[in-house]
Amino acid sequence: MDPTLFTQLLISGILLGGIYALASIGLTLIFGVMKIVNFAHGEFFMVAMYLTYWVVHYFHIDPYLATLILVPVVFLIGIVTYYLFIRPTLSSSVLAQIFITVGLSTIIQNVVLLFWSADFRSISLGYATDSLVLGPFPALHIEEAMVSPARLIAFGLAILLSLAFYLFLKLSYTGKIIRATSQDRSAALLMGINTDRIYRLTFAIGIVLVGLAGGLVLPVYSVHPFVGFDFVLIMFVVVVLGGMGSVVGAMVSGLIIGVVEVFSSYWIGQENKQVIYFLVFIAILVVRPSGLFGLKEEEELEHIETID
Amino acid sequence: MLKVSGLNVSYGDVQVLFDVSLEIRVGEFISIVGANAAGKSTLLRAISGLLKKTSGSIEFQGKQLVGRPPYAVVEAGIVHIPEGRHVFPLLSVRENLEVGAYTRRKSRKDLRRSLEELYGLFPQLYHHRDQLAGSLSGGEQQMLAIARGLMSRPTLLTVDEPSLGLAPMLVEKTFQILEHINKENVTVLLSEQNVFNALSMSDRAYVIENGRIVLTGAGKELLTDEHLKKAYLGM
Amino acid sequence: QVYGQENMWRVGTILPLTGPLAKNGIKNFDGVKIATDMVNDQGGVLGKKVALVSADAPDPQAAASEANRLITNEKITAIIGTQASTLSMAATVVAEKAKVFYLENEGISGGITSRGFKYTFRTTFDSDMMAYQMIDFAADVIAPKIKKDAGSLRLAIVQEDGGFGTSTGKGLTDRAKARNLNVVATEVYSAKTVDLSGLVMKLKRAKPDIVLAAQYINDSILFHRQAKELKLNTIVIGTTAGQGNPDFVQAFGKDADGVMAGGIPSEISVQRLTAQQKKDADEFVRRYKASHNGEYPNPTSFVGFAGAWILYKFILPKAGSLDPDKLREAALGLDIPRGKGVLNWGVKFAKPGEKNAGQNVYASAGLNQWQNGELKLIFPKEVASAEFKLPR
Amino acid sequence: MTNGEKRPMLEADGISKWFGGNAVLNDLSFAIRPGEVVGLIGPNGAGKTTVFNVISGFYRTRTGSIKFDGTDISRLSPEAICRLGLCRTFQITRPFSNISVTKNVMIGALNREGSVRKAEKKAEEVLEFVRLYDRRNLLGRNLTIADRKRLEIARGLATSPKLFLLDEVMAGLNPAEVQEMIKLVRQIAERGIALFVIEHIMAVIMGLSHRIIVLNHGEKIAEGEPAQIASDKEVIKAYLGEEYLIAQG
Amino acid sequence: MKPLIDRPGSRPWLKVVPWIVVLALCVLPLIIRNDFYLDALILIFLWGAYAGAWNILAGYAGMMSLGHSAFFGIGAYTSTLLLLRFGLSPWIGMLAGGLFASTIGLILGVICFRLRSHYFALATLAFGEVGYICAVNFRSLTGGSEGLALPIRPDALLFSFAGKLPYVYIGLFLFLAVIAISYAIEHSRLGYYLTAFRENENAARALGVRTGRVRLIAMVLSSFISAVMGTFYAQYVVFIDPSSVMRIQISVQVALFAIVGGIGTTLGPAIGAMIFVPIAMLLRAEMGTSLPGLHMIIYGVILVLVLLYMPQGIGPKLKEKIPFLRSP
Ligand SMILES: Nc1ncnc2c1ncn2[C@@H]1O[C@H](COP(=O)(O)OP(=O)(O)OP(=O)(O)O)[C@@H](O)[C@H]1O
Ligand SMILES: Nc1ncnc2c1ncn2[C@@H]1O[C@H](COP(=O)(O)OP(=O)(O)OP(=O)(O)O)[C@@H](O)[C@H]1O
Ligand SMILES: [Mg+2]
Ligand SMILES: [Mg+2]
Repeated sequence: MDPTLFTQLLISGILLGGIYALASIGLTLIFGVMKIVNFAHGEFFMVAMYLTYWVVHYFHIDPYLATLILVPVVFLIGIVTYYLFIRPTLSSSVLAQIFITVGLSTIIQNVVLLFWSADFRSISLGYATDSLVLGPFPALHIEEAMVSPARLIAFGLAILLSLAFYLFLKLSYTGKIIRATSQDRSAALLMGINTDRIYRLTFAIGIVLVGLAGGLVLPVYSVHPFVGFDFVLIMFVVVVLGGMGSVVGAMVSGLIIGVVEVFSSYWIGQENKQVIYFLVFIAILVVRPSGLFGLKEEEELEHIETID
Repeated sequence: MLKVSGLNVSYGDVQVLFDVSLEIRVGEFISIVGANAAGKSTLLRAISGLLKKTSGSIEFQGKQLVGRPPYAVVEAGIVHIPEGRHVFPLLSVRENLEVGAYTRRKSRKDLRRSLEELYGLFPQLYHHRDQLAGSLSGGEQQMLAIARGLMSRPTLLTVDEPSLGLAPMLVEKTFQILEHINKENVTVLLSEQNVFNALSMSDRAYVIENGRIVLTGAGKELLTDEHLKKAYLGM
Repeated sequence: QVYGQENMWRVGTILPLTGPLAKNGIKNFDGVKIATDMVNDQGGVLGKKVALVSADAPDPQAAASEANRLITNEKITAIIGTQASTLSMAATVVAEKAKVFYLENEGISGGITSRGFKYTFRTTFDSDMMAYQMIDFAADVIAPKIKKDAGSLRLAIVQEDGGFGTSTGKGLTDRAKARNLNVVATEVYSAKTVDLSGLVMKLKRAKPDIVLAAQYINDSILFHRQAKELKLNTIVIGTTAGQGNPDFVQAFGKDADGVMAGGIPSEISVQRLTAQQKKDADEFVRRYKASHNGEYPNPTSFVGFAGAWILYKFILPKAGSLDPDKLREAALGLDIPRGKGVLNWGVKFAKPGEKNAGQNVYASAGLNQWQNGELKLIFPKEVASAEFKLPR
Repeated sequence: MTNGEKRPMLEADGISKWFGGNAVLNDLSFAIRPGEVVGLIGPNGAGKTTVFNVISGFYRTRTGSIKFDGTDISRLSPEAICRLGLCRTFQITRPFSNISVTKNVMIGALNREGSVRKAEKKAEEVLEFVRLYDRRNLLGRNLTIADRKRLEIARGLATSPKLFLLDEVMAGLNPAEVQEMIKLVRQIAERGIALFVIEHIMAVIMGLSHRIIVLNHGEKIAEGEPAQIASDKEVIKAYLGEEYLIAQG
Repeated sequence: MKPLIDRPGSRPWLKVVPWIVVLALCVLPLIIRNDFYLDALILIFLWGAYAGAWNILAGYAGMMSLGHSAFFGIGAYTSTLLLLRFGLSPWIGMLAGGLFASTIGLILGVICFRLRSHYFALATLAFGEVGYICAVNFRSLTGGSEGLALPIRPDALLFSFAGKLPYVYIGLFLFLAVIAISYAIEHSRLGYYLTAFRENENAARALGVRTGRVRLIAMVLSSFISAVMGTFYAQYVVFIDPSSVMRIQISVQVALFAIVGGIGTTLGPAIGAMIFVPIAMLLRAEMGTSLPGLHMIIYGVILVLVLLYMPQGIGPKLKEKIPFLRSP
């Protein structure tokens, strides 16, 4: 394959993967700690895009700045959602939980439709969307390669956030508490941990993370009430592939999915690319249900629980 | 120190504890014995705040505990070691212990000191400190569960069937440790099926039957009680 | 939901007002509503005002169900719809079975009028008409401007894989083949995708002079963004469903200039209209702007308006009643020359037995181009309001 | 079947099991004869439950063979092994939580019975036998530990096993309840069902077993009659502890 | 709190109640005679039966599929294509579609043999999407997104009727048939085995239940019936396209009906469809166009409330609240 083309596809794939990873970190956290499959996750992504859009629209500030300003608002949304919809279902069956989030997603989509109409809104941000041209690199036979700053920013933040989160969960005391709660809720209660607070915190952080993702991709995508749905399936693929609860897994599998998607859309055809990654997804699930980066020990220990 | 009076507990519509009252003084070693399903675990769980449908009064050092969430109970100084160990399987032994010190998380130094103390008490745990708790043997997990409970320096430790499923050697060991802890001024409330061992160690014991306290007395005395011999010791 | 009282002409509408198609469904409905208000303000039809009984049809099953409800419960005998072809396909079947007059005003799939239905009429052009014009424009107008002859022109076709893209893409391909044009790439993708970089790179490699794109709004914005990111510089003819939408210019501002959109004529070209028609057209634009923050009407609102207008101004007065058979006869009897109807169109429906029975054969697509942030009608020549400008 | 009396019904020959890099069972061999009650003891983590998991088909042995009634079962699935007449209970009881006790047992009984109705009858018989009949309408999850253990036994019995593996069915019972359970186990043995029993309560295992196998670190460290085992130095060191010796006097 | 006791009841006179209900259902369409309400009935039967099929797998076997639209779509496309290409009667096409779907279901079941709970749900979700994409992309076969229009030539042999009544009765038949099948399963060896598998797979295996086989049987049955309902849909609406028979939303909706009605019970899915199909239709009709999205918001809120307050479903809740209904 022609090195220029190859490089470009690789760059595009990695940058796309960065966006996927960024969008999925929050989901994997909620998934991993609370064992809740949040089908409304895409809608929070959408709401964050809207909020950023409106702030940019009315106050004419930079979208990246707007995204940061919005963190407390999104956090609050997370808390409110937790109290209204998540906390009452913590002890319900998996099914009831899933379908409450399905209902929630219907509600959010249509409330947004009602208030903000079905128009497709986007911002144009010169500096972030004019590509940087790298090259040529004659030694590598690469003529030129384009990098979109907006995507680069999203990618960089994805890496930063997932690393920071990994370290937070691994090393910090709160991280340990979160992990402990995710493994055995009643034991955590007995250690004097206010698990309700941990769940609330986890859920809200998850929503903030997806909110950040929504704001950061606004220069790249347009927002409409149903945009969440375009992303949510990919988020699930990324999360399961990476291993539920593994932020680093989400990062790496986001990149894998991004690269696979771009290359397969070039070679096999844009219309079939989803088939490819869904099949890859099913295959990996079947071969390794704990995901690529789910702890191997985790798989084995789970086994102990199911067979003495 | 702990005063339970008129405690009623239900699961759903089914009442399990009826008007239970008991009293524990500082430094005592108390056992609760009774048949299966008598309500021993329920009593301990009610004290630790895990159960919702609870009425009556549980007073601990003058504070009313009924209706308070489990974490408040732990903060008050009561730690419950549940039946079935419940260690955090994917945390290392050390991390398990650190989480155990949650109520005293503010002071790093304190935490390290408790950790060292407990490693001294449980050398095996020190040996396995970086291993995932889920991969420990049953006995070791039981040790860990007890050690983890002690990390928050409780004034009252309630223990539910610590000897369940342990090999004879470990059963001995577990009881020795409980005795040792008690000597270090931790009040112990123990629920055990291993009635003989439990009673011979206890200062006092309560016998619970069908959710009611039917008998109480000094541990050694109860060992010779005819009814008890028949019902629980199978003699 | 009923707007109006007893003793009115009760006309049904079926449009997607929720779900992913809501954007255009709502805009189309806005057009229909304005037409209704205008006709009522002018004294109604034959002295009786028009009442709209509207229904929401987010998906085909809902479309069929709602058609059913309108016909059975609301006793509706004339329905205007449906914006999307697949919804139309399901709703028209119900109407046909019940012998109810059905006026399609935006669904462009050929399938709608190829089933030999007796009560289904389409006021707008079909996908072939639109696609043919896009190809013809490329070959006949653009090629000379870029100093190429039609034979050496390199065309690429990009289509989303929904009903809209598929039928339009088919038309584009057929026409290119018929005219012996050189199609260097045909790319199909899902409108729900969030990445088109592979597709853009493929196009870039194919080095087309002109890209013909059958896309919706969201994906057209994505496509142009990624084309810009990856520096694919080419002339693009999209459609009014995508590139011609106001949201498109919102996203790109000045960068939209030069992009073309085939399909619904973006302006009502007034030269050939009678004074009354001019007044009506201006009135429509005025009312639309008044209710939409001063925006110029969205193309899809145009066709919504046009469909309703044809019913109110031409068919209903002639039929004198909402009896489906009378409406049908009135419709079949119409022959309004091109340029004298609405939207520069004439009205003449293909007769039963003819190919595409019920299709308005005088409808025609137009080609629009963004110029200085406005969508100008540049083709066909007779109705154009601006000259084609070669994009930089 | 005079000949069959002596021929072992279960023969494990050189079985081993690894998890990751650790051998949990290492080249273990033993046999059980029809009608026999064999005890299996050893420290926590010695591999006792793993032995059951291997025999009953939940784990595959890496090496060696397991023969049951002459057929090699080392590659068979748990369900196939159960159908051959080898059934096990679980150390951590696994009742079917949301259905009644009777239905729990019926699922075992359906294995042998032609119809649901017959299975129900059999289930009731078995429930009476294990003295759970008066709880037959409770949901599985509402049973107490002791009753769950009985339910485990009842379900297993309903499959009409020839060899029954009991994994710590007395753990968590008080001495009086243990006595009752022992009675039940004896009755099962009297029905001619061979038993392979894991238990930590020495009095129980000594009283019940004809023969005891002692496991440590996945290896057999002793095998023999109860009295022999109780005085075996190595067993005392690895399992019973010095105190036991003192307690025994 | 679920009832503590699962008691096989004994009130013989209650046995007639189901038959009275069936009779009422048979007579009802003759009284209604309004196409809109008949349409509603047909959709209730359609969704009720389809949800029943889903319930066989998800409710009894505990394998929550979120890709059931694929089977529905396979049924719709198979019979339609056989009709359009070879003039084969959809009555036969219905069986063919069922067989095809159950083959695919079997294969899927074998592939996903290790997956449980969330993982199975997500794998089937992906599978459903693959089905959708295939239907869109195999344009030469399926007509892609433009869909396939079925001829409307009333002919009983071709499963095509002028009025709604025949569809009502066919729907009713299928609806009752699925309930009967569910009832039969529940009271058969298969039902016990499925329950055992759902409750605890290893315990079931230890008791000799061939869980692998049992699970596949549920998969096959469930996909077969789903496909049959797909054919019914195609014949009734006479237009199919990937978005109307293969969409993810269909999988979600069918699961939803079963769950709000009461998953794992004989009548739950039917109850769910009986309550929620009319609610959705009424909301859309009454406030579909007053404010865009309002009816969906209300629908969503109702759904969430039901799940918050009756997580085990409406059916079981009714049973609990109305003593009369207990133990049929
Ligand atoms: N979560 C629960 N839901 C409903 N009932 C319960 C629950 N936990 C316990 N019970 C019931 O409460 C009663 C007392 O149980 P408890 O566990 O307190 O007994 P116990 O004395 O600890 O017995 P054991 O020796 O078996 O541990 C029993 O009848 C039991 O079935
Ligand atoms: N699935 C598994 N994965 C990894 N290790 C395992 C697994 N199952 C068992 N083990 C390990 O194998 C060893 C033997 O376990 P096993 O359950 O057989 O012990 P046991 O003799 O039954 O102990 P106990 O008396 O405590 O029940 C233990 O160290 C255990 O941690
Ligand atoms: Mg207990
Ligand atoms: Mg064991």
